Amino acid sequence: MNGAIPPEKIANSIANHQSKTSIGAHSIFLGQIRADEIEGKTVQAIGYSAYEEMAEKVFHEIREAAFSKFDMTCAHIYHSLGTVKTGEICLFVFTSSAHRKIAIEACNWLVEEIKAKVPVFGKEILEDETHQWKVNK
Amino acid sequence: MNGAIPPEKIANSIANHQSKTSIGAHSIFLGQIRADEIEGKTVQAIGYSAYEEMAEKVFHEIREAAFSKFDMTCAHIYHSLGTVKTGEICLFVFTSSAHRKIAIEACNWLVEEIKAKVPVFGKEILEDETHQWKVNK
Amino acid sequence: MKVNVKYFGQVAEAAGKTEEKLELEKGASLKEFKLKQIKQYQIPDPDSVQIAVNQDLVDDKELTEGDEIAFLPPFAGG
Amino acid sequence: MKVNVKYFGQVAEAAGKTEEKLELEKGASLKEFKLKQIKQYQIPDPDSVQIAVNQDLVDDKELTEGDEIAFLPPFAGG
Repeated sequence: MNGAIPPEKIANSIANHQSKTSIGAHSIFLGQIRADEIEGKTVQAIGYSAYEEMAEKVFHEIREAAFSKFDMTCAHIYHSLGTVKTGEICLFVFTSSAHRKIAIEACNWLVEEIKAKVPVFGKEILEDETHQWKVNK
Repeated sequence: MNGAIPPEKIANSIANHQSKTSIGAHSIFLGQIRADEIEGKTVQAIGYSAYEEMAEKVFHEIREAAFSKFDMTCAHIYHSLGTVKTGEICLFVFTSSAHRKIAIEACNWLVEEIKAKVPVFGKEILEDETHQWKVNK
Repeated sequence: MKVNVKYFGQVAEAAGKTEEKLELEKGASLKEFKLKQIKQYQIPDPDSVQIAVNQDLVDDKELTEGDEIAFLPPFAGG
Repeated sequence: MKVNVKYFGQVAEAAGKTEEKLELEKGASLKEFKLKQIKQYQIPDPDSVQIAVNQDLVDDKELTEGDEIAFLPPFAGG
Protein backbone atom coordinates (compact mmCIF):
# COMPACT_ATOMS: atom_id res chain seq x y z
CA MET A 1 0.00 0.00 0.00
CA ASN A 2 1.10 3.56 -0.61
CA GLY A 3 2.66 5.43 2.33
CA ALA A 4 2.57 4.54 6.02
CA ILE A 5 0.18 1.94 7.44
CA PRO A 6 -2.20 3.80 9.79
CA PRO A 7 -3.02 2.27 13.21
CA GLU A 8 -6.72 2.38 12.27
CA LYS A 9 -6.03 -0.12 9.49
CA ILE A 10 -4.66 -2.50 12.10
CA ALA A 11 -7.72 -1.99 14.31
CA ASN A 12 -9.99 -2.68 11.33
CA SER A 13 -8.14 -5.89 10.49
CA ILE A 14 -8.53 -7.08 14.08
CA ALA A 15 -12.23 -6.14 14.14
CA ASN A 16 -12.77 -8.04 10.88
CA HIS A 17 -11.68 -11.26 12.62
CA GLN A 18 -14.11 -11.08 15.51
CA SER A 19 -16.70 -13.05 13.59
CA LYS A 20 -14.25 -15.95 13.14
CA THR A 21 -14.87 -17.72 16.41
CA SER A 22 -12.52 -20.63 15.74
CA ILE A 23 -9.63 -18.19 16.28
CA GLY A 24 -8.02 -18.22 19.73
CA ALA A 25 -4.88 -16.19 19.10
CA HIS A 26 -3.58 -13.44 16.84
CA SER A 27 0.07 -12.55 16.40
CA ILE A 28 0.99 -9.20 14.88
CA PHE A 29 4.33 -7.84 13.80
CA LEU A 30 4.80 -4.17 12.96
CA GLY A 31 7.90 -2.63 11.46
CA GLN A 32 8.37 1.04 12.40
CA ILE A 33 10.85 3.50 10.86
CA ARG A 34 13.70 4.25 13.25
CA ALA A 35 15.42 7.64 13.43
CA ASP A 36 18.86 6.03 13.11
CA GLU A 37 21.96 8.19 13.00
CA ILE A 38 24.19 7.69 9.98
CA GLU A 39 27.50 9.54 10.11
CA GLY A 40 25.99 12.17 12.39
CA LYS A 41 22.85 12.68 10.33
CA THR A 42 19.41 11.47 11.42
CA VAL A 43 17.11 9.40 9.22
CA GLN A 44 13.90 11.35 8.45
CA ALA A 45 12.06 8.78 6.35
CA ILE A 46 12.51 5.74 4.17
CA GLY A 47 11.44 5.82 0.55
CA TYR A 48 10.34 2.31 -0.44
CA SER A 49 10.30 1.04 -3.99
CA ALA A 50 9.77 -2.49 -5.25
CA TYR A 51 9.92 -4.73 -8.25
CA GLU A 52 6.17 -4.81 -7.87
CA GLU A 53 5.16 -7.73 -10.09
CA MET A 54 7.81 -9.96 -8.53
CA ALA A 55 7.04 -8.72 -5.01
CA GLU A 56 3.39 -9.68 -5.44
CA LYS A 57 4.34 -13.08 -6.76
CA VAL A 58 6.75 -13.66 -3.84
CA PHE A 59 4.20 -12.46 -1.24
CA HIS A 60 1.75 -14.94 -2.72
CA GLU A 61 4.28 -17.81 -2.64
CA ILE A 62 5.28 -17.04 0.95
CA ARG A 63 1.65 -16.90 2.05
CA GLU A 64 0.88 -20.23 0.36
CA ALA A 65 3.95 -21.82 1.93
CA ALA A 66 2.91 -20.52 5.36
CA PHE A 67 -0.55 -22.06 5.00
CA SER A 68 0.93 -25.44 4.12
CA LYS A 69 3.45 -25.21 6.98
CA PHE A 70 1.21 -23.85 9.76
CA ASP A 71 -2.38 -24.63 10.75
CA MET A 72 -3.49 -21.00 10.48
CA THR A 73 -6.97 -19.57 10.06
CA CYS A 74 -5.79 -16.33 8.41
CA ALA A 75 -2.64 -14.51 7.33
CA HIS A 76 -2.34 -10.95 6.07
CA ILE A 77 0.70 -8.99 4.94
CA TYR A 78 0.93 -5.28 4.11
CA HIS A 79 4.10 -3.44 3.12
CA SER A 80 4.38 0.26 2.43
CA LEU A 81 5.59 1.70 -0.85
CA GLY A 82 6.66 5.33 -1.19
CA THR A 83 7.71 7.56 1.67
CA VAL A 84 7.26 6.46 5.29
CA LYS A 85 8.43 8.89 7.98
CA THR A 86 10.22 7.96 11.20
CA GLY A 87 7.79 6.65 13.80
CA GLU A 88 5.37 5.41 11.14
CA ILE A 89 4.55 1.77 10.34
CA CYS A 90 5.95 0.23 7.12
CA LEU A 91 5.18 -3.48 7.62
CA PHE A 92 2.11 -5.21 9.09
CA VAL A 93 2.05 -8.99 9.36
CA PHE A 94 -1.04 -10.55 10.97
CA THR A 95 -1.60 -14.26 11.63
CA SER A 96 -4.48 -16.01 13.38
CA SER A 97 -4.93 -19.55 14.60
CA ALA A 98 -6.90 -21.61 17.10
CA HIS A 99 -3.76 -21.83 19.25
CA ARG A 100 -1.17 -19.28 20.23
CA LYS A 101 2.00 -21.18 19.36
CA ILE A 102 0.97 -21.63 15.75
CA ALA A 103 -0.06 -17.99 15.30
CA ILE A 104 3.22 -16.78 16.83
CA GLU A 105 5.49 -19.15 14.90
CA ALA A 106 3.73 -18.43 11.62
CA CYS A 107 4.03 -14.68 12.15
CA ASN A 108 7.76 -14.90 12.88
CA TRP A 109 8.34 -17.16 9.92
CA LEU A 110 6.50 -14.77 7.58
CA VAL A 111 8.52 -11.77 8.82
CA GLU A 112 11.82 -13.55 8.17
CA GLU A 113 10.70 -14.73 4.74
CA ILE A 114 9.54 -11.23 3.77
CA LYS A 115 12.85 -9.69 4.84
CA ALA A 116 14.84 -12.30 2.93
CA LYS A 117 12.84 -12.81 -0.25
CA VAL A 118 10.67 -9.85 -1.24
CA PRO A 119 12.30 -7.41 -3.71
CA VAL A 120 11.63 -4.20 -1.79
CA PHE A 121 14.27 -1.46 -1.66
CA GLY A 122 14.62 1.27 0.92
CA LYS A 123 16.25 4.65 0.60
CA GLU A 124 17.04 6.18 3.98
CA ILE A 125 16.47 9.91 3.61
CA LEU A 126 18.68 11.95 5.92
CA GLU A 127 18.08 15.37 7.41
CA ASP A 128 20.27 17.14 4.83
CA GLU A 129 18.29 15.51 1.98
CA THR A 130 21.15 13.15 1.14
CA HIS A 131 20.33 9.45 1.26
CA GLN A 132 21.73 6.02 1.81
CA TRP A 133 20.40 2.64 0.64
CA LYS A 134 19.15 0.36 3.39
CA VAL A 135 20.28 -3.28 3.61
CA ASN A 136 18.45 -5.92 5.69
CA LYS A 137 20.55 -7.67 8.29
CA MET B 1 -9.71 -3.85 32.33
CA ASN B 2 -13.39 -4.62 32.48
CA GLY B 3 -14.91 -6.54 29.57
CA ALA B 4 -13.45 -7.12 26.10
CA ILE B 5 -10.47 -5.17 24.77
CA PRO B 6 -11.72 -3.10 21.80
CA PRO B 7 -9.61 -2.97 18.60
CA GLU B 8 -9.54 0.85 18.93
CA LYS B 9 -7.58 0.49 22.16
CA ILE B 10 -4.94 -1.46 20.24
CA ALA B 11 -4.83 1.21 17.52
CA ASN B 12 -4.42 3.91 20.19
CA SER B 13 -1.57 2.03 21.84
CA ILE B 14 0.21 1.75 18.49
CA ALA B 15 -0.38 5.43 17.69
CA ASN B 16 1.03 6.40 21.10
CA HIS B 17 4.36 4.84 20.13
CA GLN B 18 4.86 6.75 16.89
CA SER B 19 6.72 9.51 18.70
CA LYS B 20 9.29 7.00 20.01
CA THR B 21 11.60 6.93 17.03
CA SER B 22 14.14 4.57 18.54
CA ILE B 23 11.58 1.78 18.05
CA GLY B 24 12.02 -0.39 14.95
CA ALA B 25 9.64 -3.25 15.72
CA HIS B 26 6.46 -3.99 17.66
CA SER B 27 5.20 -7.44 18.50
CA ILE B 28 1.59 -7.89 19.56
CA PHE B 29 -0.21 -10.93 20.90
CA LEU B 30 -3.99 -11.03 21.18
CA GLY B 31 -6.02 -13.73 22.87
CA GLN B 32 -9.51 -14.12 21.40
CA ILE B 33 -12.39 -16.14 22.87
CA ARG B 34 -13.00 -19.31 20.86
CA ALA B 35 -16.45 -20.83 20.38
CA ASP B 36 -15.22 -24.27 21.48
CA GLU B 37 -17.62 -27.16 21.70
CA ILE B 38 -17.83 -28.88 25.07
CA GLU B 39 -19.91 -32.03 25.14
CA GLY B 40 -21.99 -30.80 22.25
CA LYS B 41 -22.54 -27.32 23.68
CA THR B 42 -20.89 -24.21 22.29
CA VAL B 43 -19.00 -21.68 24.43
CA GLN B 44 -20.76 -18.28 24.34
CA ALA B 45 -18.40 -16.27 26.54
CA ILE B 46 -15.79 -16.53 29.25
CA GLY B 47 -16.33 -14.87 32.59
CA TYR B 48 -12.94 -13.85 33.98
CA SER B 49 -12.26 -13.28 37.64
CA ALA B 50 -8.92 -12.76 39.38
CA TYR B 51 -7.21 -12.54 42.71
CA GLU B 52 -6.74 -8.92 41.77
CA GLU B 53 -4.14 -7.73 44.30
CA MET B 54 -1.94 -10.75 43.56
CA ALA B 55 -2.52 -10.48 39.79
CA GLU B 56 -1.35 -6.86 39.81
CA LYS B 57 1.72 -7.80 41.82
CA VAL B 58 2.53 -10.68 39.45
CA PHE B 59 1.98 -8.52 36.33
CA HIS B 60 4.39 -6.01 37.81
CA GLU B 61 7.00 -8.68 38.58
CA ILE B 62 6.72 -10.22 35.12
CA ARG B 63 7.09 -6.81 33.47
CA GLU B 64 10.16 -5.98 35.56
CA ALA B 65 11.71 -9.36 34.78
CA ALA B 66 11.05 -8.83 31.06
CA PHE B 67 12.81 -5.45 31.12
CA SER B 68 15.88 -6.95 32.77
CA LYS B 69 15.88 -9.91 30.35
CA PHE B 70 15.17 -8.09 27.07
CA ASP B 71 16.42 -4.79 25.67
CA MET B 72 12.90 -3.43 25.14
CA THR B 73 11.71 0.14 24.76
CA CYS B 74 8.18 -0.56 26.01
CA ALA B 75 5.94 -3.35 27.23
CA HIS B 76 2.21 -3.23 27.92
CA ILE B 77 -0.16 -5.92 29.15
CA TYR B 78 -3.96 -5.78 29.37
CA HIS B 79 -6.20 -8.62 30.52
CA SER B 80 -9.97 -8.56 30.61
CA LEU B 81 -12.00 -9.12 33.74
CA GLY B 82 -15.72 -9.91 33.65
CA THR B 83 -17.55 -11.28 30.62
CA VAL B 84 -15.87 -11.51 27.22
CA LYS B 85 -17.94 -12.96 24.38
CA THR B 86 -16.67 -15.33 21.68
CA GLY B 87 -14.76 -13.45 19.00
CA GLU B 88 -13.76 -10.69 21.42
CA ILE B 89 -10.23 -9.97 22.68
CA CYS B 90 -9.34 -10.90 26.29
CA LEU B 91 -5.55 -10.45 26.31
CA PHE B 92 -3.36 -7.79 24.69
CA VAL B 93 0.43 -8.00 25.06
CA PHE B 94 2.47 -5.32 23.28
CA THR B 95 6.27 -5.09 23.19
CA SER B 96 8.52 -2.67 21.31
CA SER B 97 12.25 -2.64 20.66
CA ALA B 98 14.82 -1.25 18.27
CA HIS B 99 15.13 -4.71 16.71
CA ARG B 100 12.54 -7.27 15.72
CA LYS B 101 14.01 -10.35 17.39
CA ILE B 102 13.97 -8.76 20.82
CA ALA B 103 10.40 -7.45 20.47
CA ILE B 104 9.17 -10.87 19.29
CA GLU B 105 11.00 -12.91 21.93
CA ALA B 106 9.92 -10.58 24.73
CA CYS B 107 6.29 -10.74 23.62
CA ASN B 108 6.30 -14.55 23.53
CA TRP B 109 8.00 -14.74 26.90
CA LEU B 110 5.43 -12.40 28.46
CA VAL B 111 2.51 -14.42 27.07
CA GLU B 112 3.89 -17.68 28.52
CA GLU B 113 4.58 -16.06 31.89
CA ILE B 114 1.10 -14.55 32.05
CA LYS B 115 -0.53 -17.89 31.26
CA ALA B 116 1.58 -19.68 33.88
CA LYS B 117 1.73 -17.21 36.75
CA VAL B 118 -1.15 -14.75 36.87
CA PRO B 119 -4.09 -15.81 39.10
CA VAL B 120 -6.87 -15.26 36.59
CA PHE B 121 -9.77 -17.71 36.41
CA GLY B 122 -12.09 -18.32 33.50
CA LYS B 123 -15.61 -19.68 33.48
CA GLU B 124 -16.65 -20.93 30.05
CA ILE B 125 -20.32 -20.07 29.70
CA LEU B 126 -22.16 -22.52 27.46
CA GLU B 127 -25.24 -21.97 25.32
CA ASP B 128 -27.56 -23.57 27.88
CA GLU B 129 -26.24 -21.24 30.64
CA THR B 130 -24.30 -24.06 32.28
CA HIS B 131 -20.59 -23.51 32.64
CA GLN B 132 -17.22 -25.19 32.90
CA TRP B 133 -13.98 -23.88 34.39
CA LYS B 134 -11.18 -23.26 31.93
CA VAL B 135 -7.66 -24.61 32.51
CA ASN B 136 -4.59 -23.30 30.65
CA LYS B 137 -2.62 -25.89 28.72
CA MET C 1 -4.99 -16.48 65.80
CA LYS C 2 -7.11 -14.99 63.02
CA VAL C 3 -6.48 -15.60 59.32
CA ASN C 4 -8.30 -14.30 56.27
CA VAL C 5 -9.16 -17.01 53.74
CA LYS C 6 -10.07 -16.32 50.11
CA TYR C 7 -11.53 -18.71 47.54
CA PHE C 8 -11.51 -18.25 43.77
CA GLY C 9 -13.10 -19.77 40.68
CA GLN C 10 -14.34 -23.30 41.11
CA VAL C 11 -13.00 -23.42 44.67
CA ALA C 12 -15.27 -20.49 45.59
CA GLU C 13 -18.08 -22.30 43.83
CA ALA C 14 -17.48 -25.45 45.93
CA ALA C 15 -17.08 -23.47 49.16
CA GLY C 16 -20.16 -21.40 48.44
CA LYS C 17 -18.24 -18.27 49.50
CA THR C 18 -15.36 -16.12 48.34
CA GLU C 19 -13.93 -15.15 51.69
CA GLU C 20 -14.07 -16.03 55.37
CA LYS C 21 -12.22 -15.12 58.56
CA LEU C 22 -11.16 -18.16 60.58
CA GLU C 23 -9.63 -18.74 63.98
CA LEU C 24 -6.67 -21.17 63.81
CA GLU C 25 -4.35 -22.58 66.44
CA LYS C 26 -1.10 -20.67 66.76
CA GLY C 27 1.60 -22.23 64.56
CA ALA C 28 -0.88 -24.16 62.39
CA SER C 29 0.65 -25.62 59.24
CA LEU C 30 -0.59 -24.53 55.82
CA LYS C 31 -0.55 -28.09 54.47
CA GLU C 32 -2.89 -29.37 57.17
CA PHE C 33 -5.18 -26.37 56.87
CA LYS C 34 -5.37 -26.88 53.10
CA LEU C 35 -6.31 -30.55 53.51
CA LYS C 36 -8.96 -29.67 56.08
CA GLN C 37 -10.64 -27.09 53.81
CA ILE C 38 -10.49 -29.39 50.79
CA LYS C 39 -12.29 -32.05 52.78
CA GLN C 40 -14.80 -29.69 54.37
CA TYR C 41 -15.88 -28.08 51.09
CA GLN C 42 -15.25 -31.13 48.87
CA ILE C 43 -13.10 -28.98 46.63
CA PRO C 44 -12.84 -30.71 43.22
CA ASP C 45 -9.49 -31.71 41.67
CA PRO C 46 -7.54 -30.84 44.86
CA ASP C 47 -4.13 -31.59 43.31
CA SER C 48 -4.60 -28.67 40.95
CA VAL C 49 -5.28 -26.18 43.76
CA GLN C 50 -2.40 -23.86 44.65
CA ILE C 51 -2.18 -21.75 47.77
CA ALA C 52 -0.90 -18.20 48.07
CA VAL C 53 -0.10 -16.82 51.50
CA ASN C 54 0.00 -13.05 51.45
CA GLN C 55 0.03 -13.19 47.63
CA ASP C 56 3.01 -15.53 47.27
CA LEU C 57 2.59 -19.12 46.14
CA VAL C 58 3.83 -21.54 48.81
CA ASP C 59 3.67 -25.29 49.33
CA ASP C 60 3.83 -25.28 53.08
CA LYS C 61 4.69 -22.93 55.90
CA GLU C 62 3.78 -22.13 59.48
CA LEU C 63 0.84 -19.76 59.39
CA THR C 64 0.87 -16.58 61.43
CA GLU C 65 -1.69 -14.09 62.74
CA GLY C 66 -3.33 -12.01 60.04
CA ASP C 67 -2.19 -14.14 57.09
CA GLU C 68 -4.20 -13.90 53.87
CA ILE C 69 -4.58 -17.44 52.56
CA ALA C 70 -5.90 -17.79 48.99
CA PHE C 71 -7.13 -21.04 47.42
CA LEU C 72 -6.37 -20.82 43.71
CA PRO C 73 -7.72 -23.23 41.09
CA PRO C 74 -5.80 -23.63 37.80
CA PHE C 75 -4.97 -20.34 36.11
CA ALA C 76 -6.77 -19.56 32.89
CA GLY C 77 -5.41 -16.17 31.86
CA GLY C 78 -5.18 -15.27 28.19
CA MET D 1 17.09 -10.98 -29.76
CA LYS D 2 15.35 -8.33 -27.62
CA VAL D 3 15.34 -8.39 -23.83
CA ASN D 4 13.76 -6.02 -21.34
CA VAL D 5 16.12 -4.93 -18.56
CA LYS D 6 14.98 -3.39 -15.26
CA TYR D 7 17.08 -1.66 -12.62
CA PHE D 8 16.06 -1.01 -9.01
CA GLY D 9 17.23 0.99 -6.01
CA GLN D 10 20.88 1.91 -6.05
CA VAL D 11 21.40 -0.01 -9.30
CA ALA D 12 18.85 2.24 -11.00
CA GLU D 13 20.62 5.20 -9.45
CA ALA D 14 23.98 4.07 -10.88
CA ALA D 15 22.47 3.25 -14.28
CA GLY D 16 20.58 6.53 -14.41
CA LYS D 17 17.53 4.64 -15.65
CA THR D 18 14.97 2.13 -14.40
CA GLU D 19 14.40 0.23 -17.62
CA GLU D 20 15.83 -0.31 -21.08
CA LYS D 21 15.27 -2.60 -24.05
CA LEU D 22 18.46 -4.15 -25.36
CA GLU D 23 19.43 -6.25 -28.34
CA LEU D 24 21.55 -9.27 -27.33
CA GLU D 25 23.13 -12.07 -29.30
CA LYS D 26 21.03 -15.20 -29.42
CA GLY D 27 21.99 -17.60 -26.58
CA ALA D 28 23.77 -14.92 -24.55
CA SER D 29 24.62 -15.98 -21.01
CA LEU D 30 23.12 -14.14 -18.05
CA LYS D 31 26.43 -14.15 -16.16
CA GLU D 32 28.28 -12.39 -18.95
CA PHE D 33 25.47 -9.91 -19.50
CA LYS D 34 25.45 -9.11 -15.77
CA LEU D 35 29.20 -8.46 -15.73
CA LYS D 36 28.92 -6.25 -18.76
CA GLN D 37 26.19 -4.08 -17.25
CA ILE D 38 28.00 -3.84 -13.91
CA LYS D 39 31.07 -2.55 -15.71
CA GLN D 40 29.21 -0.23 -18.02
CA TYR D 41 27.21 1.48 -15.26
CA GLN D 42 29.81 1.06 -12.51
CA ILE D 43 27.18 -0.56 -10.32
CA PRO D 44 28.34 -0.34 -6.69
CA ASP D 45 28.81 -3.43 -4.49
CA PRO D 46 28.26 -5.83 -7.43
CA ASP D 47 28.49 -8.99 -5.26
CA SER D 48 25.29 -7.95 -3.50
CA VAL D 49 23.33 -7.60 -6.76
CA GLN D 50 20.92 -10.46 -7.53
CA ILE D 51 19.30 -11.08 -10.88
CA ALA D 52 15.75 -12.19 -11.56
CA VAL D 53 14.83 -13.46 -15.00
CA ASN D 54 11.09 -13.34 -15.55
CA GLN D 55 10.68 -12.74 -11.80
CA ASP D 56 12.67 -15.75 -10.61
CA LEU D 57 16.07 -15.35 -9.00
CA VAL D 58 18.75 -17.16 -11.01
CA ASP D 59 22.54 -17.31 -10.93
CA ASP D 60 23.09 -18.08 -14.56
CA LYS D 61 21.14 -19.27 -17.58
CA GLU D 62 20.95 -18.90 -21.32
CA LEU D 63 18.84 -15.86 -22.07
CA THR D 64 16.01 -16.04 -24.56
CA GLU D 65 13.99 -13.61 -26.64
CA GLY D 66 11.67 -11.40 -24.58
CA ASP D 67 13.22 -12.18 -21.19
CA GLU D 68 12.66 -9.65 -18.42
CA ILE D 69 15.99 -9.27 -16.62
CA ALA D 70 15.90 -7.39 -13.30
CA PHE D 71 18.98 -6.11 -11.44
CA LEU D 72 18.13 -6.22 -7.75
CA PRO D 73 20.22 -4.59 -5.01
CA PRO D 74 19.95 -5.94 -1.43
CA PHE D 75 16.38 -6.29 -0.18
CA ALA D 76 15.27 -3.92 2.55
CA GLY D 77 11.65 -4.88 3.22
CA GLY D 78 10.22 -4.43 6.71
